Amino acid sequence: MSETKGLNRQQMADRIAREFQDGWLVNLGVGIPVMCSNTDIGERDIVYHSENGVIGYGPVAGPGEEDLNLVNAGGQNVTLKPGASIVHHADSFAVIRGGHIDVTVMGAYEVSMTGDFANWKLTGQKGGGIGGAMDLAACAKRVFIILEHVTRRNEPRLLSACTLPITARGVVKLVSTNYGLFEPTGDGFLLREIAPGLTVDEIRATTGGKLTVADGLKTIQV
Amino acid sequence: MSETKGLNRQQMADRIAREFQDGWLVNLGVGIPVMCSNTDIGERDIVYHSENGVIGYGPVAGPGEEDLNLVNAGGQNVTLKPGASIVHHADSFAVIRGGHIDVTVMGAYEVSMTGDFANWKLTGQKGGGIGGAMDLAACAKRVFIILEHVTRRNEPRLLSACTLPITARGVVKLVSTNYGLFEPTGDGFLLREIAPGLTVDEIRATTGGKLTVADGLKTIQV
Amino acid sequence: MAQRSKQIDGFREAVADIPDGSVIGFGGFAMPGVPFNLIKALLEQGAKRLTLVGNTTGGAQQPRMPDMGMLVENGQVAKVICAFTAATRPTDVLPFTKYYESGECDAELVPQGTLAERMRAAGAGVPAFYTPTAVGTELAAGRETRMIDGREYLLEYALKLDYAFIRARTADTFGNLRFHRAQRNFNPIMATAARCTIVEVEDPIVPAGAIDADDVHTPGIYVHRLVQVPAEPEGLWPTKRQERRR
Amino acid sequence: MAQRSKQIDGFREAVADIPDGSVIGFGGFAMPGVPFNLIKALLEQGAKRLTLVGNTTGGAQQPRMPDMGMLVENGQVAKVICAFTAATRPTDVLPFTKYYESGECDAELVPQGTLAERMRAAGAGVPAFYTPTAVGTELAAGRETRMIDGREYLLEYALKLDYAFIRARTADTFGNLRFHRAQRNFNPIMATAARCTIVEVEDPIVPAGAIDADDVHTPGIYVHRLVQVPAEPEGLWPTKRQERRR
Repeated sequence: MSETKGLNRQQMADRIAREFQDGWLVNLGVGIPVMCSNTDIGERDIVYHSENGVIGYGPVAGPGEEDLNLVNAGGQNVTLKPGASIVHHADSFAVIRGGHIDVTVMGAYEVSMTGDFANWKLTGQKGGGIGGAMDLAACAKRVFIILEHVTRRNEPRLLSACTLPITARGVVKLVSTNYGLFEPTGDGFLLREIAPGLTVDEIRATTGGKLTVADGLKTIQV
Repeated sequence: MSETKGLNRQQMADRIAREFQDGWLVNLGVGIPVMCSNTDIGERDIVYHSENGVIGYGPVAGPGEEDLNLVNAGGQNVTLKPGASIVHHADSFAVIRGGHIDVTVMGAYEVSMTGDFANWKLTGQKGGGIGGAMDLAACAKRVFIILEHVTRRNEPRLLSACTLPITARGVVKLVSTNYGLFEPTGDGFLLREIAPGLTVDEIRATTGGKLTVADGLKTIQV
Repeated sequence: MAQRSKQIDGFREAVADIPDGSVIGFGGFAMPGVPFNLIKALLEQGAKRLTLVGNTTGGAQQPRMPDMGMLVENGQVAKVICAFTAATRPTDVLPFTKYYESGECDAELVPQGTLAERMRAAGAGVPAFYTPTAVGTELAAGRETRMIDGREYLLEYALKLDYAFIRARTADTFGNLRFHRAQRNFNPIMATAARCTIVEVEDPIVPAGAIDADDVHTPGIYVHRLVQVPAEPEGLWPTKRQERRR
Repeated sequence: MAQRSKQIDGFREAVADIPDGSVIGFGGFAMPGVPFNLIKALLEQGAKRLTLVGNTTGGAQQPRMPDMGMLVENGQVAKVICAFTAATRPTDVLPFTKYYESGECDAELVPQGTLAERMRAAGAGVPAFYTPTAVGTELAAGRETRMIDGREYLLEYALKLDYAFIRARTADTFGNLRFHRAQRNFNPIMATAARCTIVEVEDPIVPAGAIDADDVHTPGIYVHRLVQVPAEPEGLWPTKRQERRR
């Protein structure tokens, strides 16, 4: 994945992580989202949950400190924070389906202005990769998405309507791309913050639906 | 409860316990059934399960060795055997509902010749005491019943049809009373073994449906 | 995570904000795992029109410890949901029975496994499920059933709690819990089904991280308030049941 | 109880009697908890027309360890039931994909939580349940849904296994198991859903009673065969995954 403009992958994760509120239970999906557990967000008490039943993990393990039986949703070896616990898969999805997750952060191929998103199946593909995405999307209190702003062909991923089979409808509350931080508004996207080096016009040209811009638009701190 | 004839309570439990086969997972209900865990049945590997999630308990604890947080279904302090484990109530009834119990032994007010039984509600009573009886009756591989052969008024409890609200239909395989060991046969009861001091005529007079008698009727060893 | 402690000072404070009309689950099976101290505090707090959920209404054993039946006797209860509205021994009469028969308190009688599974379902986001339990009995009369693979099953709905009152052996400050032996029973399930879980803890509460992640029975994410049980006589502890003559 | 041991000598013996057409669940999520040695033994045993259940078909990670995809490549598999029939990274191509697209192997794609819950339901005697997961998606097309309290739910059925292949850290001779960290994942659930659960065990198998009753993750009643994993190179153990450049 090329990252020629705006934020890099860790920065996209960092921006989302700074939204996490004190006391939240946060599920991080495979790809960029799991990088949120590396972000320093100060004194806030955040509990990171992974589909495989790890509740309360911390940053990725450094060289030599890996436990090969301790992984996040992306299969990376992580560390445990004090107060961590482990449950089995059915109990882990009971946490999810039971509505106990304050926010799930996932990657996606597309997000629509009505808050739909698509992340499990490409056009023409037989089958796909659902993982825990549909459980999380349907049941978490909030869904945040991190994705590259455009495809390799420079086509928008923030769209009026998803073209791919959806994972869930109307659930996305916040989107972090390498171009900025967005909220689906129903008829378009609100640009809440802009990445360094980007212009509103560039973003408007590569975003589906109506682009509105937050008053006193801030640049994302990196 | 008077026990003027035949077996006493522990002997009724002992006779049932001797039916347990090597490797069985056995649930014992409140009252006489929990006394089965006191019976010495030799080298057979039996695992006793209790509704409260205790898997692998042994005899009632002796004076001074009680753990007040370790009880059987009757609330008696019991001991653990090597290999015991504890699960919570939903997992304990998953064991039951999932069909993993080889036999459940319960008390009852009435048993019918078709294998129905009633043990949760008396005539005219508002509400009742179901406990785990309906789960066990519906889901265990076998249901064995232990009960006094007659009521205080000398009326039969082994009947053509239950008069009380039933707990489950057609599930009872074996019945131990103070008068003997019985199997429901559909149109009556088969007397498999007789208690010391009883006669077949006495039993026939106090048993509903047709009483058949096993060839070479044995007397229960006490 | 887990920088702050969920421990609060006393049982009175732990139940102070419980409003009238709440649905409250009480862990425990026979003596083990019953939140005696929280029940006592709720008796003093006085919330009314409560719906109580637990295995039994209590009162059949001696010595009598705080139980759901006492809340009924105290006029605080609109309804109980439980597996026993009568004693297991027909000659026993429960304190609850008088209130039930007079209509002062309503009751919903539920098979014990169905009761546990309905709360497990509530915590697990399963709104309804099918079970073979109680099919063909008076409890199933007029209710929805379904044939699946040739067997008849009853439809049961999730049972959510506003509060769970539970008792544990060990807790860390984040609320991770361990139960001792048969103390576990309904307690972990009720914790998942409740909006707010309040725990009375027997051993001194330890710092987060003192319980190994592999040894936690109830994750702290399900726990909201911890209260240390004081020594007797201020705190209530299980007592040896008096065996009755038959 | 627990006088005899469930330990058997080798992986070959542990899988020798598995017939063609069996439904087999494989524990594991990423590297932890995957029964590598049992998969390898099944590859050698050669049973055909199998239905395999697991999170993924494998093959996306390097170094590649024994996985469900290898059984597919070996011509042993009629169908897989899993949460991923494609890789999570669209540019990766799974070994399984070729067989799936050519129709040589069928697949049922199930959301991961639904997959876990369907097996939990099978073990718990719940034939069917409702879930909000996948409602409104392609996966729900044409399937039965139901409105409960104003929300739409999908009906899902229990998924029973003939065999479960799992991996644990510790076992006693009765089959009580403990898992280390994220090794737990699907393993305890599959053990409850299977008629026969076969476990590869990392630590030396201990006598019954050596694991405290409060510390057991999977009760031995769900376990039928135990095999000790030998040291490398004879035994297979998790390896550090090679991180790929993006």
